[in-house]
Amino acid sequence: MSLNVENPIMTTMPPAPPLRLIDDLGHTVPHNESGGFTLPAVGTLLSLYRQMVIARRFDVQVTALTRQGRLATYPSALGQEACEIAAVAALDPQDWLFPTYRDSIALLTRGVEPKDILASFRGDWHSGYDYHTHRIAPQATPLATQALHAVGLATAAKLKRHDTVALTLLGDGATSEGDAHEAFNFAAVWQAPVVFVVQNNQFAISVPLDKQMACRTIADKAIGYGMPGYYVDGNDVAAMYAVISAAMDRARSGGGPTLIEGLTYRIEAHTNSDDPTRYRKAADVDLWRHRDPIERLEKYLVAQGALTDEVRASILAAAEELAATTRDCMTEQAVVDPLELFEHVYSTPRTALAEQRAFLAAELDGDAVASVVAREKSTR
Amino acid sequence: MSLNVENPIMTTMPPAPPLRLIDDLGHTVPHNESGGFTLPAVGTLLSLYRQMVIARRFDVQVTALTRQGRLATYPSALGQEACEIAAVAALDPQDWLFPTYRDSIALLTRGVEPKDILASFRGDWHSGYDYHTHRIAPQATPLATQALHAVGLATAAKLKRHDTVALTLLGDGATSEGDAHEAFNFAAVWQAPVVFVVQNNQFAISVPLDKQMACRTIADKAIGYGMPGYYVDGNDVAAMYAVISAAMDRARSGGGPTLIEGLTYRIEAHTNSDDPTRYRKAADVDLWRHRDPIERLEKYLVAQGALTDEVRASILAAAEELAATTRDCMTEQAVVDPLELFEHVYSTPRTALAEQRAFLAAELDGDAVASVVAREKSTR
Amino acid sequence: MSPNQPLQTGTAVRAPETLTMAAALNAAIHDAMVDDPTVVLFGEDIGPLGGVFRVTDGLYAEFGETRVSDSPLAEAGIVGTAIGMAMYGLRPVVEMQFDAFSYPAFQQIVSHVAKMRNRTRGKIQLPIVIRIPYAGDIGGVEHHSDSSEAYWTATPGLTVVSPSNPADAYSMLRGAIASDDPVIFMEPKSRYWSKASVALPVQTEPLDRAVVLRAGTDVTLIAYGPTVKTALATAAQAVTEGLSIEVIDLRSLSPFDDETVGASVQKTGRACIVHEAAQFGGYGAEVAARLTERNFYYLAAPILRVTGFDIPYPSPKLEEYYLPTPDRILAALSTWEWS
Amino acid sequence: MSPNQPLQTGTAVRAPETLTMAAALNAAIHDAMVDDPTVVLFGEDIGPLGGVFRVTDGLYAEFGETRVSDSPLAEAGIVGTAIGMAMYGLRPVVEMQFDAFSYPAFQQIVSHVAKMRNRTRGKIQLPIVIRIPYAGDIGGVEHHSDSSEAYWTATPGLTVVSPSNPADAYSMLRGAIASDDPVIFMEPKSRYWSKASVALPVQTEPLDRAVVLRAGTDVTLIAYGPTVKTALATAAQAVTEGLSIEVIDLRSLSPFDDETVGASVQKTGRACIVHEAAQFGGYGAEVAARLTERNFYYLAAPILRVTGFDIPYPSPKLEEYYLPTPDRILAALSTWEWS
Ligand SMILES: Cc1ncc(C[n+]2csc(CCOP(=O)(O)OP(=O)(O)O)c2C)c(N)n1
Ligand SMILES: Cc1ncc(C[n+]2csc(CCOP(=O)(O)OP(=O)(O)O)c2C)c(N)n1
Ligand SMILES: [Mg+2]
Ligand SMILES: [Mg+2]
Repeated sequence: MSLNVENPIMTTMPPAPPLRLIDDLGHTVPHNESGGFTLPAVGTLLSLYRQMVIARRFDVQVTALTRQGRLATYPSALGQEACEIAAVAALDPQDWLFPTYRDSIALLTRGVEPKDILASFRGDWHSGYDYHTHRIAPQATPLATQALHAVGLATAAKLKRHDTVALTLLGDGATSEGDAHEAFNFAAVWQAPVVFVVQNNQFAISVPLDKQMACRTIADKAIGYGMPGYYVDGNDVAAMYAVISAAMDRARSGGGPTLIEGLTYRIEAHTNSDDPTRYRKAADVDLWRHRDPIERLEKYLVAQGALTDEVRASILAAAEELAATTRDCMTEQAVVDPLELFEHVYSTPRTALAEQRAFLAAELDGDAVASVVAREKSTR
Repeated sequence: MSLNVENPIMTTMPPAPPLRLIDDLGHTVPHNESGGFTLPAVGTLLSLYRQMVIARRFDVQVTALTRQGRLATYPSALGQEACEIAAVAALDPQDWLFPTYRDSIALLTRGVEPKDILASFRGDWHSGYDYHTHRIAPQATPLATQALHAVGLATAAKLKRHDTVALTLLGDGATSEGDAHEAFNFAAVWQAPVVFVVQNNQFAISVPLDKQMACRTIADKAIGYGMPGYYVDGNDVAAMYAVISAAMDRARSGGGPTLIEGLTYRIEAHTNSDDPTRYRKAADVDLWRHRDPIERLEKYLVAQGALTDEVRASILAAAEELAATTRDCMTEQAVVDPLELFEHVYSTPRTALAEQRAFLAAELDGDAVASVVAREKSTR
Repeated sequence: MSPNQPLQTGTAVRAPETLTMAAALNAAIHDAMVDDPTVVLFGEDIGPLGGVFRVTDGLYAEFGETRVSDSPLAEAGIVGTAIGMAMYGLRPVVEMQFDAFSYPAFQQIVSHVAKMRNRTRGKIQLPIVIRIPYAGDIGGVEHHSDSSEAYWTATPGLTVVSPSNPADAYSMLRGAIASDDPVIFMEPKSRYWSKASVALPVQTEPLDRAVVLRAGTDVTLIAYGPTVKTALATAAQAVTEGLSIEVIDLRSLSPFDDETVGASVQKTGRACIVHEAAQFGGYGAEVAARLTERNFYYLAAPILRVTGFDIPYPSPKLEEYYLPTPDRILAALSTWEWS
Repeated sequence: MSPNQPLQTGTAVRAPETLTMAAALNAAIHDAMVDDPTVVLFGEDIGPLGGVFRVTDGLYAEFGETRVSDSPLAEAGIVGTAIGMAMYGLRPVVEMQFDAFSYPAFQQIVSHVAKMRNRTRGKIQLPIVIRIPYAGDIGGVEHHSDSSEAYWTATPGLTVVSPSNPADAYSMLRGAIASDDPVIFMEPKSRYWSKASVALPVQTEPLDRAVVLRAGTDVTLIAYGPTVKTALATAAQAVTEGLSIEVIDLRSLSPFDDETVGASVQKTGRACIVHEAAQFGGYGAEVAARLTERNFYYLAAPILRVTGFDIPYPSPKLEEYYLPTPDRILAALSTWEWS
């Protein structure tokens, strides 16, 4: 039964196709299928293309480094470049991004250097970039928790009458967490200038979408909060960019939050320690490889004459240069001072931590016993 | 903009009237306004009326006792009888009810004795009835937590191929908690035989609905989980009963969960320690007093000739008898043995608790010191 | 305990008046909001109602919706959004309605509030105050009388404090709001209506210090929040038995003031810690363990813990059997070998 | 430690084989499911994937979707629904993927799992096992190495256990599943791949008992889960220094086996507890406090705690500086006055 607003009974809604502007074959879709959104200018699309190519090169490089055991872990976003890059491209400098562990290429695209992105994955420290310069929160590991932080920051910006918008990235699985619900609801009630972009890559580690939720689309969830929701082809960077940009504009002009679902696919394993052969077929992955977001846009841009061999070569050169930088930053030995462990827990020094720091310092000097004795004595 | 399923953009949906079968004036509504539901038989309605009148008498009596300081606290359901009684009436004996602190009259209606209901409110113990006989879980205090228990129990019944359905009562405020979201989602994904009845009494203590959520109706939230949702006039016991019964049937026959919103009003304060004059106008309360669920049905039943003076007198007599029983159970001195404190924490005895029990026993005998010494000695 | 100082702020100095702890907390928030426009409040029922304990009474009327607002009913949501606000330069003061209702916010508190500063190498600070009315003795139904302090004190990155009287309530809450670190501010429910004469704005001891409330020579009795009153009553009662008890109000649970408490224990050689929470794994374990570690050779007897039993907090009619009393404390002390 | 007994069940007895702890846990769940049709499993990725640590490997294939299922991704949801299932006669065994990801379920665990039996005067029992892979030393990124035991041991109503070797892993998990009370079953991640030769089904000491793993005369070294290996290594190393260390594996954190541990401490007069969690408010505080209370006059020196520092668990490159080592333990012991 379809939704009938006169009759207050709501049941499963009919399947709907995701909104798209450029289809799998690189053709633009008729206006009546595009949800009223306009295709971004070719220049914009070329820039998105460039960023996607560079991002993928980074992702592939880091995955390779991880396979070599040079990083503790790395969650790849291969295949999800359209969502990641569109989200970042839609941000203004004063906006804030709230990413997850999956969104390293979003960080890269917003200007974080490879060595700073990789600080956490190679185990130097829990997080390693400058949040305020880039206006990016630490990559969140506890699922959906960052969505609430985004709502809070957006609300603070609104209270201060700044035109800052917060955009947060979430996975399909993360929407099941209570924190996602609370974030959507607080945002809608407070009319917070925040945009939720759910990358529906159809898996939460091994758990497929139909074990995660029973609704028609994730975007439908927006109805229950009273905010607009968009179900978008997450491999169409043009559509993702157009829809996210519109949502950012709405948020900035006081129109409140938006929930955007980008339907995409996680081509790689969840992380290097995952074994996807246990839970999905190679054929499915292949199917989605053929819906590649970069190839699709490439076809369009080539057809438009915007992507010449020359331009492509320069993009590939930039990508290779970045890959080299990325490799280099793994060979440089990161300096990690064990005594820094005690530095940042509190803003004001605590005696007990100072004691423990002194203990470790002495131990590092090869004089653990002496240090313990010293501490014991000092406290008598 | 209204919901358009071709266009994947969803925005605020237009206001919808709640589903009802009998209106404020006691008239039945035209079939096309009733969402396709049929008015229950007069016999059923008379029985619901009787239960509502008795329930209200109980509620008024307990509120009076609380004002006299005889109970620690009591959250009244005055004005919400249609939701409470319809929910219980729709249960089969093998079904389970998961109520909150607000739902004492639901317990009463399902056969729990006043003294057992009041055990917790007068402070004897945290909860005081027989859960398995009545198939009622303990009244939940931490909001929305019981909704998950209901989903779990319903799922267990489904795994065991029993035809047990779980019904849980929730408040409007409670739907904001993460646990409500997780319960809705687990139920929908697992197709659990569970019915969620949200009593939207428009307040969470002092917080009105528009500070709680921004959606059109709470029933709309069902869309985001892929389950049916019904927005019902919660002061129309006929409609509540019809919709809940249909949902119970659907659940029992493998059709999965349903979310039902009953729009009602909390006439009394949140509890005896609340002061509603701080946050709402007396005029609003008066407005809702005029939409009384009992009076409405009374008008209908009188017009039908089903509620004669004789029947009414017998119902009132039963109500007075219950009120007397309720008063009496507060004069009987409940026996609360302090040593029972240690009895139920674990199924198997723990040495440390046995020691503590012995300590308290000696203290009660006026020999605390000796008991401590005894314990100290025994452990040397 | 050094004499109370007037607080150095723009806040007007008032004549001494008799204040409840609830009123002192209210004044602290009020004055902090006047002094610092970045202080914002939100939580369940803290607006027009003024909170179920009326701690935020009148603030909505005075400061308006922008700075004082009722939030949707979700504790993770409250703490999670407070984190985002703090990241953007606000100083949120949020309320968990009752101790047990802070548990839905546990992940946000433990995995983010406590760890954000460390994670970001100090680049992101979270000056958040999470107010938690805690403990029992108010005839509350289940979940309304938990003592949750051990969960927070076991979490590195948090500062955990609890006042026991109106002057400290004011001064410590102002200190907590002024702190650049997140503070779990535990308010003993049973003391909300306790009164004292205070001249506001008052500044008592620093936020991280314990105070000796009553000097004594034979035993150090250590308490905080709701049990300070019990400890003082015990000391008074002990006089008739010829026992001189020194009473310490910890005030700060994390950090623990080793210096003040250690000095007292070294003097008396005997100590007992009193709290409402269950004993097993309770905060008193840390107090006993670290005092023993650091002062073992001064101790004449083991440090005792007089606490709640190892059971869930009881229903109203039974809480009197659960709560530590002066008699129970004195009975415990009498089990020591007094050579 | 008494000799291991074969378990009395319908489970077939197998020849001794070399098993990892992960495989032993897997076998325990498997055998419990064979013996008792009410045992059901669910959680994140525990189905076809077999869990991120492969503890449920093969169970989905063998028992099917009805008894082994991937749940939606929500920990409160997992524990909350397990409660409802247990109320209806099932014995759910649920997994929290990593320790820090049990925090969203905190309210369901603390306010319901721990309290349901007490609340209902024993009328509703919750035979639930909540498996929590915990602690560090696996090079995990943030939130993947927390030691959360102190949160659970501070909660009356919970039983908290942690095995340190494959035989105990099997036996204790079967005991936990068979228990009518809820059990927090803490699995030391760094020991998942440790091996031993075990003949299944094995029954080791009862679930609530500590065991002396190595006899000694000078010091009692108390450990559990991941630090048992460290303690044994310390004892071995101490021999060369002429120090005889008795090593106790607690196995059960709550209840605490006062009898076994007390007897050892009365014998040696010196004790040290070792754990990975931060020291302040950690589980070791309870161990030190209660052992001192009950055995004060046997103690030659204060009970020491060698633990993680009072900081959030560090990133992979720094965890080696955080974790207790034999050297650090021996250094600590050498600070005692050895008269
Ligand atoms: C609260 C919480 N529970 C569990 C985990 C463990 N975990 C990490 S990623 C993941 C799957 C997330 O899936 P999804 O949200 O779809 O994001 P994706 O990894 O597909 O980008 C899980 C279960 C976690 N990080 N946080
Ligand atoms: C997790 C949790 N947070 C806070 C509370 C405190 N509290 C008790 S009732 C209530 C309002 C509930 O409103 P609603 O769900 O609409 O139910 P109603 O009382 O109106 O029936 C609050 C905030 C609680 N019981 N549990
Ligand atoms: Mg995903
Ligand atoms: Mg309500």
